Amino acid sequence: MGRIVLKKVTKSFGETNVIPPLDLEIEDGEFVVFVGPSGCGKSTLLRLIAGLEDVTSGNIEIDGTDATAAPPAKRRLAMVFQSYALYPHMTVRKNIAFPMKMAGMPEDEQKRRIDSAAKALNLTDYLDRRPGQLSGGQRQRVAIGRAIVREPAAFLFDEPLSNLDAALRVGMRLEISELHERLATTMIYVTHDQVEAMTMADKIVVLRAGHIEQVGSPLTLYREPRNLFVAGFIGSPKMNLIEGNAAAQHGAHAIGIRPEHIEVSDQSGEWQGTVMVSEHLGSDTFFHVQDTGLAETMTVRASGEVGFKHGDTIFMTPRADQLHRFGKDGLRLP
Amino acid sequence: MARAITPRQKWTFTLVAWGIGLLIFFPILWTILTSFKTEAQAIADPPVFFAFDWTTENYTTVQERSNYFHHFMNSVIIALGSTLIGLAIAIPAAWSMAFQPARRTKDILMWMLSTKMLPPVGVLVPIYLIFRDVGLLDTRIGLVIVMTLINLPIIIWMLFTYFREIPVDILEAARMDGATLREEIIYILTPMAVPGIASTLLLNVILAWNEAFWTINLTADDAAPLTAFIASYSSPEGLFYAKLSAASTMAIAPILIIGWFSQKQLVRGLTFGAVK
Amino acid sequence: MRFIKSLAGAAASATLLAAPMTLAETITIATVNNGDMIRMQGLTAEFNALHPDIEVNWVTLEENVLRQRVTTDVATQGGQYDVMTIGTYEVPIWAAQGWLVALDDLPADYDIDDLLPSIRDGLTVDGKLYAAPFYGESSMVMYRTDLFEAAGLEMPAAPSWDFINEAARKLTDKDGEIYGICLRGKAGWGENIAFLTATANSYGARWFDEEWKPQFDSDAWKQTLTMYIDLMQEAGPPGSASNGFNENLALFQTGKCAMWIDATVAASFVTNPKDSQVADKVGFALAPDNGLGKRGNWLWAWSLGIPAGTDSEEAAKKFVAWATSKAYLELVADKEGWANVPPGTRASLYANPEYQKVPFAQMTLDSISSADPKNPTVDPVPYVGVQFVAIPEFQGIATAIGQQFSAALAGQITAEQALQNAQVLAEREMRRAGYPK
Amino acid sequence: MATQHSRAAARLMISPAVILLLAWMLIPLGLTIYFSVLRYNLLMPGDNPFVGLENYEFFFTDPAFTGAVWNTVMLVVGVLIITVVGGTMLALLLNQPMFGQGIVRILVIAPFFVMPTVSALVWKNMFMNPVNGLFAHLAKGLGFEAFDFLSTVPLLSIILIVSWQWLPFATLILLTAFQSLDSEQLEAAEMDGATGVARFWYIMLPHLARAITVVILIQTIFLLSIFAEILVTTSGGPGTASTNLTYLIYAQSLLQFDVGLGSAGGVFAIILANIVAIFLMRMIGKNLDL
Repeated sequence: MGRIVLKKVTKSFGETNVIPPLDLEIEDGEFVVFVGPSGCGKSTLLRLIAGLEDVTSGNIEIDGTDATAAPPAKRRLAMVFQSYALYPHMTVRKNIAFPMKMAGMPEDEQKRRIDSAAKALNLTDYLDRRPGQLSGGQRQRVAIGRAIVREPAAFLFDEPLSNLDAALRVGMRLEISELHERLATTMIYVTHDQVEAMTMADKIVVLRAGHIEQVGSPLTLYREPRNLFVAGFIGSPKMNLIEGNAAAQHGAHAIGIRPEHIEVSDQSGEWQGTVMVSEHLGSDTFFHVQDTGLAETMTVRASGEVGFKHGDTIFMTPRADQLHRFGKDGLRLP
Repeated sequence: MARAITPRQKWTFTLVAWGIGLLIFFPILWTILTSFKTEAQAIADPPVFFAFDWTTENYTTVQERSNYFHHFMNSVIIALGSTLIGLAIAIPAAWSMAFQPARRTKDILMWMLSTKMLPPVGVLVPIYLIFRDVGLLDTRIGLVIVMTLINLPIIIWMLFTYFREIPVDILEAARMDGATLREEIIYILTPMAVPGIASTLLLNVILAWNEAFWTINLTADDAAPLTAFIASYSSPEGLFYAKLSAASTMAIAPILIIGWFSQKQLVRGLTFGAVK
Repeated sequence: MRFIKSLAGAAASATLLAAPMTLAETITIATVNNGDMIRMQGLTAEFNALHPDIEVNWVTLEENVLRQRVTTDVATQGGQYDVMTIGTYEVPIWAAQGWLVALDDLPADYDIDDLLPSIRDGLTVDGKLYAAPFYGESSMVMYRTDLFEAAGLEMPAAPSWDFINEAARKLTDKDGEIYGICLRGKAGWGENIAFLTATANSYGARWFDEEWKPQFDSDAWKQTLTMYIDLMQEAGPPGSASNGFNENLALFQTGKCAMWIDATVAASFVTNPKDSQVADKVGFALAPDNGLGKRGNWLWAWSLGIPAGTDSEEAAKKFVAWATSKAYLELVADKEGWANVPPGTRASLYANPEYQKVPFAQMTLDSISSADPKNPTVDPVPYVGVQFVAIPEFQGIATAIGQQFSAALAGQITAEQALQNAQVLAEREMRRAGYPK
Repeated sequence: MATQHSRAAARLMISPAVILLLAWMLIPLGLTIYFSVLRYNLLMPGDNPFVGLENYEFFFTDPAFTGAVWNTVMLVVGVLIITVVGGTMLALLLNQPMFGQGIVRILVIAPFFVMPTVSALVWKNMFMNPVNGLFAHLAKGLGFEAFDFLSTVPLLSIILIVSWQWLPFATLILLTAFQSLDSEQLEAAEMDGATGVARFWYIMLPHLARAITVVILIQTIFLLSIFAEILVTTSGGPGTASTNLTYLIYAQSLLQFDVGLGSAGGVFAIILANIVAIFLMRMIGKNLDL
């Protein structure tokens, strides 16, 4: 349960067209991540699905029925907000119980679900606290708990991890992934962080200015970015994009090569440049290289043992099978 | 500021502040003291501060002349009634303006506030005639209506500023959780805004309690609140300072006590969200 | 309309907003906050003993507020009051408008013929009494016998303004906080205008000539106002521009005034040892004259009237009859002594040997008798009234002019300017009102 | 959060307030405008004939008119200056560490709770009365002549009384504003070499701007229609020295019972109030980012 279909959905605020006609199918049980730079319309899209905003035109179907005009409460969706949106005047227990109370669920059933959700989320000891007394991660879990107990058709996450610190974020990422494995419920997850998208998604939807740039599994997007935008957006550090002669040699308007697909040497190579900064992460080292005559800065990833210093000359050779070629229109060339 | 100050500075501040505080409070203190004096002591020169024969006879005299509790109850009913009805009307309105702002929202708010600037004397006669025709003269319900209307803009504005501080996410969460609009307002918005609502309530009770133009002009006796009670002391009858003081003390004491006890909420209420 | 009101009442009681339910008939009485009225209020229980089925509600207000409230109510038929305290100014005007219930069926023992003729005339329109006088008053001089003695002065029974001027200056001791004379200075047609109009009469001034032309540019007014302001500046208390009857009463009672020219009704208060520090040192004299045959005393009666359209007419009449009856006088005498009965309404009171012992009784009667509302001043006038002009426009004009005179007393403008302004104001208002009619 | 649903709900929920206030404004306003073109005196019942703008002519040529406008402005501006300046200084003082701060705050806030009529009565009789008032006693005790406040400086006296009532309001709001000032800002300014005065002027005062705006807005709303204090203390006098517009209209419509004239005055006052309102709203709009 939880198949969501968007048909020719558009959204305008006054004169501003935020989402041009857009079609999207989300299969039952899928973990879909909407990713894109800020202002790309991904949150708006999520809110359209949630029913918090009206679509300007088009249809939204949930499980085969047209939900375009249904109020949020009737769509059987649960949402986890960026700010957690916990009710500050209620205890954790009451926060989690609230949707069930609104649905008029019997008390004992409510209690059963609260207990099981609390157990699953490690919240049992905090049930009688107020949100203000919890840490950020705990609040996040309460928000998730509140979403789980409804047993919704789909979960909607609106940048749920952006208010957490880096370490917590990694932990919560895992928890959400595990949750998805366990519940096998459709999840739609909005983020601007492509690492989250890559690690969690079954399917990634890359958005730019309301347009879908590409839909596909994380590895498809990584390996075969449909256009320059996706190529530049997915992957960390970013793909090196080169125009001009070097590209023309490969019969393309632009070529892209990921930092990890470049061999380095202090002797010889296809390209040559000067190391400006080297970032040692221990396992890996990133070199930011200038004066290559190709792009302003190239990023190269090498193993931790390779040691170049500021000012050293570095030689680079791209792996031919990992070279991405793009045409004048920005689209990938076969 | 974090820097420590010397005890000497602290004592200086204490003395100056207490001096000014007592000076500002003095008229009230003096009124209360005078209310326990005899009329002759009340005008004694040089004035006596504490060394007089304390008497409660003024209070007895005042009570004999007009039934204090009747007027007191009227004040309570009018002040509380108008504030509660005002809140019931203002909460939905403030919700609309805070969470569904439209292009005209700001103008509507400003317009509402500007109705507060209409000079009451300019419209007394029309209102009087209307009240006469619908039989609302000298009724508590009539005064509750007028007080509600004249304070409504302030109530709405104050609530609006509080509501705007509430993250809209939380209301959306409630909506996602299946709450209807009514449930959203009752279970989520109102409890979250309790401090703001409390201070709005307080300020408006004070304003309604002290309103003296409409309350005097639209009542005779049945619905006359304490402002009318005090009006019969507004010119002297022979020696009257002590009696005036007693009546004044009786009129202001309830609201003074309430005000003091709820100072914190009130301060918040008075700031109109201008001060974070 | 009452029906709607009771309906509203019923609806209100459902929402806890209604007044306590009462089975008795309720009448609401509007009164002034002066001593005699407050005493009447204190005697409510006595009335209830006679009429247990009538509940009495009191609305006691300061004079200006009272006047505004009752006038608004009666003119709009608001119906908030069943008995109103009004004066000789309002009664003829209101009766002519049909706003008052005629009191032509008072019980026989009320003895309407016992009312003092000048008072009764003022409350009668077309042969019908429209309000019952609660107390009547003229004005007279009250003075401190001890101070006069100490200064070697003797107050004549009928003093002239020259004497008053001289004595006042002589008696003034500003360091000792004794002021030669206290007079009304507070703006208001019932306050300074009442005093100054009566005084102007003794100087031969009038408000309007027979063509209704305002006369404030006359010499007589100039003399009056100049005399008044000079006198008050040299021998009056500070702040006299805001002193009305009640303020002056307080000053006199605390021994700050050597003389006070004001309502005869004040006599009982200044001689009451309970309130007055000078109770046993007060003498009385007629209001002063200026040798022109008119004295500067007024005539007024605070009276109880019943607005037309009240739904408790019978109960209201019962109350009015009770409060202005002979029995009421006896009741007050019984409780508070003869000196404290409301004066100036009944001939029988002044014939009562007990009352004749009261020091100010005869002087009050003489003062009242000497006032003539139909011929208030030396020259003929088109209006009735000693210290007022019984036309509806008077209140407005007099209020504005009262402010001018008060400003002159406070030293903000000169007497000439005040009179000039008064003339302009009066001409303006009379033009607006369409006089001469 | 804007669906058709919620927008419709919003319109529905704001409508009672809007309708009530609209009725409260339009019905009396309509009647007032209607009365203002009639010759309508309560004391002279009759057919109240239509007289066009005659009432306005009489209102604007009333000798007290110019003075009343001036007094209205003086009253509002005078009280605003005293309360804002006094309130700022008092708030600055109360923000310092001291013993019994809570009690001092209670003392300072008290006048705000006092009924205007009561405070006017108390000030007039027990303090400013030139014979028995406390100020008179004080002056005499020091060997001076008693000063007659209400007849010598009536408007100033009223300004003082009203300021006493509103000073607590200004102080409290400004105090809260001071307390919310980030102390690091002040420390940074101190590091930058700013003196005490400079810190007040460049750091504290700008921080207070919003609070001061609120004080000005709210007080102006109430000060424009100051009435009880004048009625009780001076009745607009001596002369018309302390008559403001509200009192002038009161005198015309309820002392002279000239409803027509009073209504013309009412219409003028309403227009004036709206001009002030628009002006204030502009200011608020800027400082309160509504």
